[in-house]
Amino acid sequence: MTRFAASMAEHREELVQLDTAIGDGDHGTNMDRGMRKALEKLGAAEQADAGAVLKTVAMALISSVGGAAGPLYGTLLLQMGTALEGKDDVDLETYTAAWRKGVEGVQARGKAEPRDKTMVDALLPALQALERAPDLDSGLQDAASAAERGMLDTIPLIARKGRASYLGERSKDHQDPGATSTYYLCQTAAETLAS
Amino acid sequence: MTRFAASMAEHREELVQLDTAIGDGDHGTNMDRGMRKALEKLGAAEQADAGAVLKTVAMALISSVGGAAGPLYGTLLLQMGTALEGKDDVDLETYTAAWRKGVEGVQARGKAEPRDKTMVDALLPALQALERAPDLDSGLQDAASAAERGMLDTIPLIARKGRASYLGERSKDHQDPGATSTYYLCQTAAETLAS
Amino acid sequence: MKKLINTPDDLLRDALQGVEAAHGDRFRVSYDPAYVVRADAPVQGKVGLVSGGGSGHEPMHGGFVGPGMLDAACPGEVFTSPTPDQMQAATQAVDGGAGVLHIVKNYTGDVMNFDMAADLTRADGVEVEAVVTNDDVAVQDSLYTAGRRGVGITVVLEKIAGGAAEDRRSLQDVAELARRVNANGRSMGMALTPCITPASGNPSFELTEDEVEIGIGIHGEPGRFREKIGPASQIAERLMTPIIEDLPFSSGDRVLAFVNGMGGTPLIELYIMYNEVAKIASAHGLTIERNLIGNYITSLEMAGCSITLLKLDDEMVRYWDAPVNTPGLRWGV
Amino acid sequence: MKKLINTPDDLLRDALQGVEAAHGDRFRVSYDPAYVVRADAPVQGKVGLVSGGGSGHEPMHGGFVGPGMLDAACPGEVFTSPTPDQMQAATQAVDGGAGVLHIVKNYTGDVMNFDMAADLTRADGVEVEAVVTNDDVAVQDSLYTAGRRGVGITVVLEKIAGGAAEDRRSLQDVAELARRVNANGRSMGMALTPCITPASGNPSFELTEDEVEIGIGIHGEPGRFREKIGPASQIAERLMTPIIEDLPFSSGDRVLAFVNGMGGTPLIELYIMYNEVAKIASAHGLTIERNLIGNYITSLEMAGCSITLLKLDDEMVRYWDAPVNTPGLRWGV
Ligand SMILES: Nc1ncnc2c1ncn2[C@@H]1O[C@H](COP(=O)(O)OP(=O)(O)O)[C@@H](O)[C@H]1O
Ligand SMILES: Nc1ncnc2c1ncn2[C@@H]1O[C@H](COP(=O)(O)OP(=O)(O)O)[C@@H](O)[C@H]1O
Ligand SMILES: [Mg+2]
Ligand SMILES: [Mg+2]
Ligand SMILES: [Mg+2]
Ligand SMILES: [Mg+2]
Repeated sequence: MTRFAASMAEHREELVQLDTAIGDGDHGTNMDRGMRKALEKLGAAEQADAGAVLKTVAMALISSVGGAAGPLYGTLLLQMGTALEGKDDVDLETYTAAWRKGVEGVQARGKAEPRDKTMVDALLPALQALERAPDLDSGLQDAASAAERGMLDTIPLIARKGRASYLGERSKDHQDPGATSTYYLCQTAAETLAS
Repeated sequence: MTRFAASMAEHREELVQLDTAIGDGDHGTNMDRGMRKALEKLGAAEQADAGAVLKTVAMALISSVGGAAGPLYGTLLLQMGTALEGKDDVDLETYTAAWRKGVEGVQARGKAEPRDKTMVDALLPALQALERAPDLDSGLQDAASAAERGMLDTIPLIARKGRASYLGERSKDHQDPGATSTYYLCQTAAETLAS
Repeated sequence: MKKLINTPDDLLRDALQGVEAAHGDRFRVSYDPAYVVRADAPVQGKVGLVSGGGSGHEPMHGGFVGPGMLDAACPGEVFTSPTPDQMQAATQAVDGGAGVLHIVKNYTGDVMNFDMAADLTRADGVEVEAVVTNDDVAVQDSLYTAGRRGVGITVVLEKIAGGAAEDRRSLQDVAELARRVNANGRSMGMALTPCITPASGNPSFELTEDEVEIGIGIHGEPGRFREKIGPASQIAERLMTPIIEDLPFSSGDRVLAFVNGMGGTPLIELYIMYNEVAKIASAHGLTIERNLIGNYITSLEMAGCSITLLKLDDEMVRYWDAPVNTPGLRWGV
Repeated sequence: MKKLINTPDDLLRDALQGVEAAHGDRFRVSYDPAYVVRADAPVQGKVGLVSGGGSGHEPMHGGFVGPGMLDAACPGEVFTSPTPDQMQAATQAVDGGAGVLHIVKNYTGDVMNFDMAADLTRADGVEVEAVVTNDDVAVQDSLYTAGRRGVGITVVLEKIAGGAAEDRRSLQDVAELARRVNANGRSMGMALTPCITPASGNPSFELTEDEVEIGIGIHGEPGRFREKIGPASQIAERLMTPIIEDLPFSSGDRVLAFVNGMGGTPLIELYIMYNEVAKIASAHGLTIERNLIGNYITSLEMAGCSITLLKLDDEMVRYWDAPVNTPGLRWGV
């Protein structure tokens, strides 16, 4: 978690810039605020397992991020947390299943389809990478690379969900901020396991 | 009158710039609006003599210039008009007497002393020039030159009356807009008689 | 960026403290979770009205809390939807047994957060309805977007629904009336300058010295198109034409006309705009029966304005005219 | 310069037409000479209140015309005093036989034009008194200047004198109360940005991206000094200290605190400033019994604020609380 928070703090400005271009300029600040709040909450309470940790983080994000990203990342982690609850050892299979639950939750809440230029365009490729991976370690690496490709692939798209959709054609040639924060989170997850 | 109006229209921007530096930036617009209104009023009515013309112009200025300049120039011309009333032929003596009345009116209304950085600093030197002059023609020329010197002499002064006085020391090194418009009016008067 | 704030991080807390210091006689202020609620809440037997949204649009919504309008408002960070826990707490604080209406502007974040809050609050046993405003005709092709944004009609709806709730109408009645107001209202906005959020410190878009942006939202989002600035009459035409064509408004309609400042535009300019709006309305045979002119749903210090037209019926007029006593709108009391 | 106007020359006429279109039910509007008068004027037996001044400070003064406040207002061109014929006509229109009070802000132009108008009106047989406001502590050495400027207290005075006039107090009483309000009120303002008059098209002064100007007037006049921008708490201190020391205000005093926006500052920042003002007042033992927060005496689109403190007595509180029904201030009706 400390690393996730550090990653969001590090990329705060970049996410703000991306969101200023096609949104309202708050994505970086929102994610940074949420992650700091999550750290605080985690510090305050002992956590039973990975599932409990994720659920605490999810609740912290939901009650502090706001905007579109709050409910979406909140839902992602809440669903993942529920799937991992009581699991002592997280292997590729359980992790992939949890990620699948999470992405389904995001799509249920936000109704975004692939290529709508949202975080879903990074979340789904990551899921597919996990599904094809031989083990957890390379799964996380592949997921991060897939999320990065997904993120870059949002650049030419016309947004059809979220605030960027108001821009129509003018949303082209900009990278989606939500897909970008998803990539940074996947990347941090991969680095964390590796170290 | 047409020439006075033309002179104010021509110098409108300059007076606005001077008033922006130490006032509120409206002196040029105010004078221009007033002169146009005066022309309108003069066109509408036959005038008996110079006195009647000046009084009509004074009333037009009073009811259209506003700000400090409206009542002051209005008073100047109203007093001059009263002094010239019924006079068919204006000679140096009557003109000087009228100008004296006008300047006294301005000082009574605005309570400005010499070196307060106001139009009085151009009006008074012009009066003194008239008092020393051999004839009307050179009197008007000398008055214009004296007003110009008076105007330039306002530059180093600290304003003690009007809006510029709020600036205290910061009003130094700026030429007073009201003294400037007075100079242009004196200059126009001299040119008009000469032609 | 120059603003009268201490730090961007403390902005919301400092502003809420100012609201409490100024209006402690009429409001209770909660800081965590953040919401403002009228001092006499919950009013037994009255439908509670809760709204909320990102900050930076003041006086909306906090300035509209009080008898005859909202019961509570949840402020988010600047331009960021508030969170479900705020809405849940506010909803509980105003529940007088007759149910609670959530008034939500149609933005992905606001809708999702209010959805989650409604789920939570229903689980607590409170009857909750939501009405979503989406009056911004600048958003075209709403099928392929997140839908039209909720803008100016939100203010008008909060007033009219507030009147109906104060009149002890049922939750269903108030919600139905609120939806009718939204369905009959249309808005469009424009900007002369962008705004700067305290967190980013940068303008939301760039305009040159002679350009205006037509069709902007209230979050510094760029608009439909930009063009060289024209006279007020032309700008009014640019906003009124899409509004009138969209509903459509037609000759003989009675309307409420709302000329709203985006925050940085002098009131005298809004009256000049209103004059042009009145001329255009009259040319289309519309009768302006009620009007509202001023800064009510703003976008920080953005210069510009929006126009909202609402096709009126008798019930709307009655509740628009009903007494209201809030810092932002006040009459009849 | 980008403004929502047609041309600078038509600005005043267009705005007055907008006012008439919007408020024709409560105002009569005269165009030549230009003034706005409440529809039921003259009110027999009531002292008439007339104010006026340059435009660009809206809602002051036109927005304060109505029952409980002004009877008429005379708008000049932007930042230019109106002319005696306007004031004379307005005075006659509101003369209900009990005399008329002129409320004049202390600027050379305003004072001279109102003086001429009072002379003219007295010649018409109307009893006229004038009260001149001069509450701006930013002007030092007032012996060597045109004296202190009339700023924020003018709004407060118009409300309190309006309450007294509505209560059928005599011209002498209303004038005496008005002078007491002015004598017990102090203000100071600051700017984050200059403003641009439509006629000049240029900023009234230049500030860099991190400078503020302290002690400005309401006409874009530069202030006492400029400095690097600090937090809201520091800015509040810069304005409050000279105000409190000047009267002086001392521990135990009851005050009205007025945080006024200069036109281009978001309301949320004014609440942040109010929070700082309340802290400083309380540290000095002052009790804020009444407050007013918003854009009431503005300087076109200038960003910044001013603070006004008024030392209250019971009569002032009573007439401050009295009903008022104007576009700019409204309560109790
Ligand atoms: N309906 C949606 N489904 C999935 N993701 C979405 C949806 N709407 C927006 N997003 C994501 O949220 C991001 C914006 O988040 P953020 O800036 O925090 O919220 P807001 O748009 O409310 O300011 C977008 O870049 C996009 O990736
Ligand atoms: N008390 C006064 N006596 C004489 N002249 C004055 C006085 N006050 C101001 N003025 C003159 O008026 C000029 C400003 O006129 P103007 O800009 O039209 O009025 P305002 O200051 O009301 O905007 C000053 O430059 C000065 O010459
Ligand atoms: Mg955003
Ligand atoms: Mg001037
Ligand atoms: Mg947002
Ligand atoms: Mg002026």
